[in-house]
Amino acid sequence: MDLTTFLIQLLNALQYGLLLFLVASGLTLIFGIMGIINLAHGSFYMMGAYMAFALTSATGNLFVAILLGIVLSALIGFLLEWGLFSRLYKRDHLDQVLLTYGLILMFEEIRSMIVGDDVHGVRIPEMLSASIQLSETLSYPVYRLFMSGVCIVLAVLMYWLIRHTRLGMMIRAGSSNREMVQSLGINIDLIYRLVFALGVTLAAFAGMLAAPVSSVYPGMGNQVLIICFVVVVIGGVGSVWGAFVAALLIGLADTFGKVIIPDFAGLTVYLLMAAVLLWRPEGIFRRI
Amino acid sequence: MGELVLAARGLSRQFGGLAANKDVSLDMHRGELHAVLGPNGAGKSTLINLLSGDLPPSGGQILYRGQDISGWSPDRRSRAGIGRSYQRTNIFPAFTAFENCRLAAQSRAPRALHVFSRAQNYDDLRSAADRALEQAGLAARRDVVAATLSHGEQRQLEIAMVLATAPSVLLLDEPLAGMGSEESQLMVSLLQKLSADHAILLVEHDMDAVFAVADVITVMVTGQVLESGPPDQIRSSLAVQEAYLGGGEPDDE
Amino acid sequence: MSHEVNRRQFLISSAAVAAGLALPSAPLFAQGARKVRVGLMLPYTGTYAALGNAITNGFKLAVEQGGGKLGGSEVEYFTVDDESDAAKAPENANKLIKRDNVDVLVGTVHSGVALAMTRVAREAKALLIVPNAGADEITGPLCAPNIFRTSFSAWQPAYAMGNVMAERKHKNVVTLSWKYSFGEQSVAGFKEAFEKAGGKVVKELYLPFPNVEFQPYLTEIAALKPDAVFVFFAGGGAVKFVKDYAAAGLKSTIPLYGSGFLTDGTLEAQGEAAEGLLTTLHYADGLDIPKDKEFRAAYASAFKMQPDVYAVQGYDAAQLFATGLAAVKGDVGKRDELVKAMESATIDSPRGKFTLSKAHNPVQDIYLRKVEGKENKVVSVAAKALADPARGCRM
Amino acid sequence: MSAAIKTPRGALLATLLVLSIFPLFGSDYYSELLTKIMIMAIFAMSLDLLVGFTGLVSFGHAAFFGIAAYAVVLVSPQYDPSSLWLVLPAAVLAAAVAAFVIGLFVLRTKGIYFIMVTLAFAQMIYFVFHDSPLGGGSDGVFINFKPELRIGETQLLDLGNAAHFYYVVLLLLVATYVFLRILLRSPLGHALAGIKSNEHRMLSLGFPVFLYKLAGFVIAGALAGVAGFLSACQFGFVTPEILSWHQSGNVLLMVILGGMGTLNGAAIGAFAFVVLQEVFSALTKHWQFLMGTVIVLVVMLLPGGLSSLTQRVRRLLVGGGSNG
Repeated sequence: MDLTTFLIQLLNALQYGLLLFLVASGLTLIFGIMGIINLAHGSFYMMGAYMAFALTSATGNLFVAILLGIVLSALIGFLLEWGLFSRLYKRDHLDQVLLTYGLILMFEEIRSMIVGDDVHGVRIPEMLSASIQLSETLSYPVYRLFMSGVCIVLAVLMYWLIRHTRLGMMIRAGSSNREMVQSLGINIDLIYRLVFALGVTLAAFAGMLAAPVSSVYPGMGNQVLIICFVVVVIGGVGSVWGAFVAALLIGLADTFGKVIIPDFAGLTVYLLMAAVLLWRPEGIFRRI
Repeated sequence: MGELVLAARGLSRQFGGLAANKDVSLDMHRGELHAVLGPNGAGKSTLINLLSGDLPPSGGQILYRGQDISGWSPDRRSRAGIGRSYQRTNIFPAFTAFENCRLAAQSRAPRALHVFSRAQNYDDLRSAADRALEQAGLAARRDVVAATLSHGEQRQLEIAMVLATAPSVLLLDEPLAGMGSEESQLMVSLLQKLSADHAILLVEHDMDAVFAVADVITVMVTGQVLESGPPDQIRSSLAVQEAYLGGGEPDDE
Repeated sequence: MSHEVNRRQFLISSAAVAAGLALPSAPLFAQGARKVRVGLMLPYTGTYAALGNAITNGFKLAVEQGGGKLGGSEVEYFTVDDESDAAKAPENANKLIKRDNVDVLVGTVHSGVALAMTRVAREAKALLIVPNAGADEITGPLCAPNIFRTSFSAWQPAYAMGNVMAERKHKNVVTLSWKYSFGEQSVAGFKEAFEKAGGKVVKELYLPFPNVEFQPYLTEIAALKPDAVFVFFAGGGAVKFVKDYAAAGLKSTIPLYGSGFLTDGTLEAQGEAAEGLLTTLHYADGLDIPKDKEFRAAYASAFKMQPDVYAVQGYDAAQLFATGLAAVKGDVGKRDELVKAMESATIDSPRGKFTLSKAHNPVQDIYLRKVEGKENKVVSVAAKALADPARGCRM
Repeated sequence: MSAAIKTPRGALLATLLVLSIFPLFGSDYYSELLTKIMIMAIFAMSLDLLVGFTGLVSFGHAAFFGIAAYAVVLVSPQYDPSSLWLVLPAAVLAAAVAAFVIGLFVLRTKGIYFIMVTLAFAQMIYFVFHDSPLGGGSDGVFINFKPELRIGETQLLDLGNAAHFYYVVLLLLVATYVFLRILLRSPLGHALAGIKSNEHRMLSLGFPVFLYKLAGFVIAGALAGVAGFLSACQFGFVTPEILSWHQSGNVLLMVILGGMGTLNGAAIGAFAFVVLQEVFSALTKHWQFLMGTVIVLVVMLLPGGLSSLTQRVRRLLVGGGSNG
């Protein structure tokens, strides 16, 4: 592998890792703060992608579609928390896992009933459709760089939100002790509702952002779900920073795994996971 | 004085930047009841947790019969003979009082591989459990589900479970908390009886009880040992009076 | 409706299970002349749901055109959603064979599921018509008198493409596909023809199925700088690959060729990224075949959408079975005669007339197609009456 | 101890009776369906040992089921039937060893994290079989000849024979049930119950909790292996999908659906789950929507699972006099 190729592969790894972080960040937030393992996270990603498709077709503009989609998915998250999850906090984790398991099946079929089972594409907006020449044969689409940029901006925003805002403080407090926060007169129910809506929105947003590149197709949510779980497991419980590091590590392992040991390409990510867990059973970072 | 069983040497434990225990040393002898006094936040519970292995120390040593056990896990310490009770009742709520103690006794004779025999059929465990219940004054409540016992009875069960493991060292974290006066009385006399052939560490707020039963008292303030000695010495210590006894009533918790 | 009967019968039978009762294995609702029982085991949920529906539509269109009859017999349908889940395949196939006592089993899309169905059908001696799955084994080592296929083998379009690319003076080629048997068989078929014609496969790249993170492979292809690239992908993966390939700027420098379904049912999603791509398959748009025009018109009016290759395969599955049924006048008990009629049939397919090989795979023309707008326009016949070598078939 | 679960002897015996005479009267298809249900019941009971009795919510139990199934494939010769004496122990041992190794990793975590790590590890095993040529990759692999039981020259049992197979499964189901019942009354069983109730206290009482949990994990894995072995034998076909996370989710669902920590509930759950699938998939193309709805409803409205339903109904009929 010459240096140019190596650098391009590094870029590929980073780009994949950043997108992975964006998808997984919502999962790790909900997981860390509310203690819910949200198996339906992939479904929200799928939902976002389909929203991007349907709303772009309707409005003709991806950015408008994304804005509408954000509002819609936040609303969906809010309603789900209010209607279902908020009634389960006193129960075992298991019940929440199963609830989200049931939701996966429902969402997938609702998708089939509303949009059908065809594969669809979403157009890249005109202003981002150019490419940058990297080597004599290979160029890099601007939209992919744009995606990475958005992921970085969101990572910074989330870091700021959790570290430096009042909401972030409450979120951090809520994640450690629900009763204590409640006794301080903070409306923990509202915080949970917001966090859940935020998690759903992040997943859906990732789906919308990726839709022009990945296209939309049935079952796409299941594919991202498991890899997101690996991100969270490696990164550590509910740690956004951990998810960031883990996603980049996975991006590297996956990309270079495919190039260097193609016969075991599917396994490299899991070998990485096993190695991390051997070293730290609870992931690299344990808290937000 | 009996043999030195358990000793702390320069034990410390930090939480973040906060020193919960700092350079704590104390000795526990067989046949001696060693009480630890101190205001809330003095680090008494941390000390017990360090000794029992629930918390790993940040520094210092714990010697059990001359052997450094600072790195041992709680279960290993327990099997070696260091039993502890908890400040907050820590039992198996769905089991009967008897089963709580029978299970505790089973820990001495791990029969994990005896998959095909009934747990209830081991006479040695049954008698150990019954003996412990008897000692703690719970024999009459033997077959009551623990969750439905009164608070005081649950405290008694807490002690009975430790006794069922036949320990040589007892680390008791406020065993009298929440007990009625009659139950307290019973517990105090039990402690006196036990202290004959055990090494006991007692963290307790009930001053009267402490001065009545303790052979040695250690007073802790802000994670450090202020003074240690027989009850009379402590009672007359100016330092203790200033820092603690004189400074008004100690906190309840 | 037939579906209704299926359901009623099922509910009764499940009640029987609950009560621990015996269930007569003869059909409960047979009245008058015996209906032919057709078991459709296809994906109706999941990634391949659209394909399952197209095949079902194609099959039913053929029946409708026969006045609600197939080869002169009334038809009763039994459907099972195979979910493209191979783990459930033997059980689902058994459901149709043993529970519903179907006379013919039609399915399916996913090769892994189809292989399992083939095993079950061989064991149970049930008549099976495969309307899509292209795994070579089905009409290779697993061939049997009761196993038929109306689609293609992985080998066929890939082999044809090997010749096409050699003719187009490509010398060094890189291949890329998912790492599963269908992909590997496609690459093997391609390689066989291409290297026989003097070309060289420089590198065979595989990525785990159904992974769609293609970027590292595109980078590697760009570094290898072959004359051309040959790939096999389908469905959502095909869409993403074609778009990624174009976005990486490779399309203009290293021509991309594909076998099979790279551009089928996916053109709307692929957009201009697919424009001009060359692929080989046994069906194409713009065929100058009267049967095709008639079929397309009928399909469009019946289902309010355009047919695709999957619909054609379903349609032909019905036609093939109809030939057999007509020969035995609906008496499916005469299995030998039925099979004989089927294997010697000439199917008047929208793709052009085809016959069956000894291993029961279509001997058919493979078309070279070029993407123009939303169509895979036929360019030429890449291979005339191409027969699968049926390696390993002892029949 | 929570031995307050009263085993309805009569109901158990009646079920056993029905199961043992069913093939004499039922059609082939329903006998096979019942065989499958019994296999899933073994699988669900093995998980119940972890979830219901030890408090370990494993979301990766299908891994052991699948590993045993693949062991059958790898041990079976290509052109001859294998010996039951060899294959069954090999499959169970493979599952147990895998459970031991994975247990060393996952049992170091607790609670919600345990759920995730088991899921991730099972997925890792899934990819081992999915992406390596070991077991036919993503296409799966077939067993040409099913195992048989021979003594000398006489063939006693042929698992390729549906009737033989049915009774082997029934026998193993009963054996698993009895074994688990005995286990739960043993010192180990009591220790596991203690761990479920209060793991921290078990530790301070001197139980090497990790080892006990590992023992439970390995036993549950081995029993899942029994189910996996049977599953491989039933259809003679093994694909990576049998150890996918959906399978882990489904078996967890069976345990919950039936009511966990009762053993009988796991079996009831397996039955209900398979029958629901049968009924729904015959009703509509969008049957998974119905399945999802049922799951959501059970979770929201029926926390104790189906077996709590009988108690609820009874309480309703009796008039709330007893307090469960």
